Amino acid sequence: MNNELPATDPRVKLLAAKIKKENFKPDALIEILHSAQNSYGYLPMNVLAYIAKALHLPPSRIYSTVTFYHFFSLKSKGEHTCLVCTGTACYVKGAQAILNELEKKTGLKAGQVSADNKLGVQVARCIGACGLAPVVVLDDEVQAKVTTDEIINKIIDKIGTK
Amino acid sequence: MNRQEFKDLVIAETEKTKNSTCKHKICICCGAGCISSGSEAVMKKLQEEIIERGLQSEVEIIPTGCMGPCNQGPLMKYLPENSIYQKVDCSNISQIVQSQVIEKKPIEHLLLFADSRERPFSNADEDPFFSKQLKIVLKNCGQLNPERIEDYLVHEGYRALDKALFEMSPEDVIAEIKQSRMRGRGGAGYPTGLKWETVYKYVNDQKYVICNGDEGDPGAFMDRSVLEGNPHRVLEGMAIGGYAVGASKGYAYIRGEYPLAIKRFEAAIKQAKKMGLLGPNILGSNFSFDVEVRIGAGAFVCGEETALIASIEGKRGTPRPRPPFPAESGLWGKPTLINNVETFAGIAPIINNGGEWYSEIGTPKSAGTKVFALAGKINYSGLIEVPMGTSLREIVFDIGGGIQGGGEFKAAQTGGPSGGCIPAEHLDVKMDYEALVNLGSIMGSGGLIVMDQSSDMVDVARFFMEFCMDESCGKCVPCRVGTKMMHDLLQKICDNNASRIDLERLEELAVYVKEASLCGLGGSAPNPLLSTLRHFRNEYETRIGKYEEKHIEVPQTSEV
Amino acid sequence: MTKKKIGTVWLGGCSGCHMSLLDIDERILDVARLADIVKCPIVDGKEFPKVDIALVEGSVTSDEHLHEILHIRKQAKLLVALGDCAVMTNVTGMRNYLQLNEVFDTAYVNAISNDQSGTVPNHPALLRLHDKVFPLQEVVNVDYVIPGCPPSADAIFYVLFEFLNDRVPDLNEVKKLKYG
Amino acid sequence: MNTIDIKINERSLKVLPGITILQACRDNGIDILTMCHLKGLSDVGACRLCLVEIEGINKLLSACTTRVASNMVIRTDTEKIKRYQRITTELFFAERNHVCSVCVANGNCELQELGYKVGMDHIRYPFLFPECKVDTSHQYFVMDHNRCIMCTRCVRACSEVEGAFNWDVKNRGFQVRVISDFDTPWGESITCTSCGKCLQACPTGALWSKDVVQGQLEKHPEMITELVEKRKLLLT
Repeated sequence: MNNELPATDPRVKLLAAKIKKENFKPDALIEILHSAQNSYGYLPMNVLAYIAKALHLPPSRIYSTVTFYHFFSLKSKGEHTCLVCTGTACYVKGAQAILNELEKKTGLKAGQVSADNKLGVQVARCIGACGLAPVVVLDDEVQAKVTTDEIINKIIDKIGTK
Repeated sequence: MNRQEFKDLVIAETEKTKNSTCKHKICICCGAGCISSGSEAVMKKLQEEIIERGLQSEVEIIPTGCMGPCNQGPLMKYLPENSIYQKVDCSNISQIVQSQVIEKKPIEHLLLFADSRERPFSNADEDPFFSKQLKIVLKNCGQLNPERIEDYLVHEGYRALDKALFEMSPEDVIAEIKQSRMRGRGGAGYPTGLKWETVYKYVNDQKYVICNGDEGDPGAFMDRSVLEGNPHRVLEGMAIGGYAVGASKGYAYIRGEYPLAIKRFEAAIKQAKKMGLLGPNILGSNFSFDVEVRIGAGAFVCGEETALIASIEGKRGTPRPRPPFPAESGLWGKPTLINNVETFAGIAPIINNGGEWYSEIGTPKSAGTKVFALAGKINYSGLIEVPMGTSLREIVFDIGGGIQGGGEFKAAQTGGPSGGCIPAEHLDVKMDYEALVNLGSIMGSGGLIVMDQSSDMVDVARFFMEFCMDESCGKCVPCRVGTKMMHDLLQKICDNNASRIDLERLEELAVYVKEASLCGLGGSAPNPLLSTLRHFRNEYETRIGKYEEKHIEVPQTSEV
Repeated sequence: MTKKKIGTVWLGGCSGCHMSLLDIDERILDVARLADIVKCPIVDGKEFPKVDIALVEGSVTSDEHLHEILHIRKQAKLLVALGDCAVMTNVTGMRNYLQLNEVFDTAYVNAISNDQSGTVPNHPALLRLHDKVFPLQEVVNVDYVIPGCPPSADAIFYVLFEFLNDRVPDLNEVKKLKYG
Repeated sequence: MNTIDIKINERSLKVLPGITILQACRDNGIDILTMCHLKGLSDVGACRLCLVEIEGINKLLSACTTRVASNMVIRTDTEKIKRYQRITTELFFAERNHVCSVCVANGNCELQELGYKVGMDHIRYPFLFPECKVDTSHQYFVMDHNRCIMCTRCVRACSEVEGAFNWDVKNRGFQVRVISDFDTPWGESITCTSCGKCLQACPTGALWSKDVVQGQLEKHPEMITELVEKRKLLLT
């Protein structure tokens, strides 16, 4: 397997520094995964292999932990992300309809990324902004009390085309 | 910093505030809700405006935590008059400064709830939204800058820790908490004092304190607001807990979905350490206590204490059977005290004012106040804190301003996916732990979603079941397979494709999953289903009736 | 006392359960004293007649099966699901986690054949397979089940004999439960 | 040694303090159903078959993880427990694709045995029919996820007895699956020692050796127990 991480990659340095900061403790696995995902946008397999080696953790343990938590993704989430909150308050205020419409317009189901990797559609189980329901998060920016048209327009602004 | 230095500092800071030339204070809500509504831009604009008018020495601008009515954000509070402006926009800043600061006249049409109340209140405390509330946990949330420890010190900050460390023994602290009759605010309502005492009694050279900030209930955001609005209060509560039970290390487990809360809490730890309010030999005493933040990674089940412990240990967040309880064998097998954010935030006031004071608030069985996250089809949604025993009607109609669009109240959902629905005929229920359990719901962490006649209760049950199905950790059979089966059956009912036998099976499964599951997630997953069955059975019957009409000639499947 | 009537039928199954039924050997005489077998796959009869006991082998895999089982349910006083396919779909259900067209393609298009024609048969006279295979109890009310692939002749005889003597059999009690 | 008094199903018993209720039952010939328990491995309380009623406790507790306490009054045979055992068994069968007739473990399967013990003649819940892989990449062994009941005995045997940590569990909810390494094919695992302990620990036909055919599989889970017992000799 020739998928070792290039040591010159700044992200690798960042990861190495984080692991060192956590004293190579296996119980810091989740913190380290958070940090890796922040710099890579997702968790590529070779990054997981690198972490396994550094923390002396079995690969299966790392994989099982990664797949347990919603936050971690093994696949690229797309350059731009559109996350629809489907928490209770948003549900009551019609989040499902927004999601359906969005899925129809983009042709992407929740969890999918467009073929050109430009846009990814996701859902969240409450981001805790219930007073502003329904809520959509576009690239880490919370859009309050949204309508589908607003979101579609903002997405078009971001990725240029439909 | 030793005790004397701490006291001097508090006095100095208090003096500084008192002697400040700033006669006007403008608080801008910088809770996550208002930030999403644009409060940061508003603050920037306000700062520019103040500089432009040369009022820097007269007006102090304070970025604060959540003020409550999040739906009306961005919110801006003018002190000392206590006028709150809603939906503040960069374009009306200049007008507000001119009128409120210079001419001392509130601008009525911009005040809180101006668009829905006949006459808005220029002193927000007189508005029923606030006047019916009693703020203990949230007391300083909308007043102080959560990123400055000095602000907290001025507001009685760390005084309770100081008192506990130097004037009370751990037994005294526990006795005080027991006397307060406070119950855990995480949902189950276990008496806090009793829990502390249990951890205290286990002899071990290493014990831990964990603050559960994995607020996973969709529809609940009180922990977020407390962590964002007053992180030091939580930290102080944890330190007092550590002192009482004999722990030297604490972990705050905060949801990854709350980056602002994490940032502010981490900053608070840093500040407290710098001042010697955390770390070795706090304030010169023998007590050492350190806190570390652990970031959750998106798993509802991690709100369950044993799952949370597994997660802090860096593993899959799967619960394990209790007993042994974490008080005996928790984090890394050591005695561990786990309390919710809101619980820890309520500790300092109890130590400062005495357990008796606290025990007199609320109902005989549930003392104190409870923070609710009010949302759904309601006019004024947001974060509120009321004494236990406040009726649902007061919360929905007096505080929440009634149903949005003049609709009809149908049900209030409490306790999120672990709770149930309270129908209109129980609007007068006095909200406390027992009353809600009697109605087939639970207090939970305090999410309160109001539904009007447009809500379909079978679909609501399906919605929550889908949540539990997705969030089940997959370890035990009843929850893993049972929630999936129940969800499929509910879907079938929603599609008018279910027979009476399906409904019977669903009910049997619900009781089974409730009783046989390993942890609280499975144990409470059927609650929304059972409570809607109890209060809105007719909606299920209607759908079954529709199926039976279609299949009149086909014999029904039945028990073999 | 009038003799009871027994009917047997074979839906989506392999006929193995009927083989096992034949394996009750000379005990069929005991059955014959109490009942007439008025319908079974080897006795020609256009329609499933009114019976006291219907033994149904196999699962519901097609529109024809569905039609038939609904009819049998009306005709039979007592409907007994015979064998694992009828009770839990068994081998016939192994296509349930695949798409129906994948199954057809595997069987007719991609399989090695003499004529290499590679088409899925599509004649109006052929039965139309459902997307999913169902065990009997998901379609109709089933009164008794005899699991097993096939159920043992002993189990089948035991159940029949008890019913014919107006007793309720209990396979569990007599340790005759068996799957596979 | 000191013993404590407990009562199980009306029988008064003297047992050693600190043992589990399950151990107390088995020591005294009281039958108790289990699936995820395997003596020698740690207990996880996941299958919920060993639930018991204890007087004064309003919850059902798993016998494998709950320790006896003096004067405990335990019931293992109430109608409710029996009903729940049957539901659990049915859910096991409905969850994956258990086709006994073509399974290597037919006739030698703990799940089948369980079905007979609880008197399950059919399954009242709709089958889920999930699409499951059969991993045949290993030189000697096969992992058939269709037959897996997620008892995790293989995972624990691999980590606790062999120390290889080849197996773990991915995902959550009903989508959990046992995985090898990074969900890599078993044959490509860099941690598996091909010791075969997981095969012995597995109660069903999910893990088996390629040299057996339908209905011919033999399992010896007690082998795991013995290994663990013999390990203790090293400490004496």
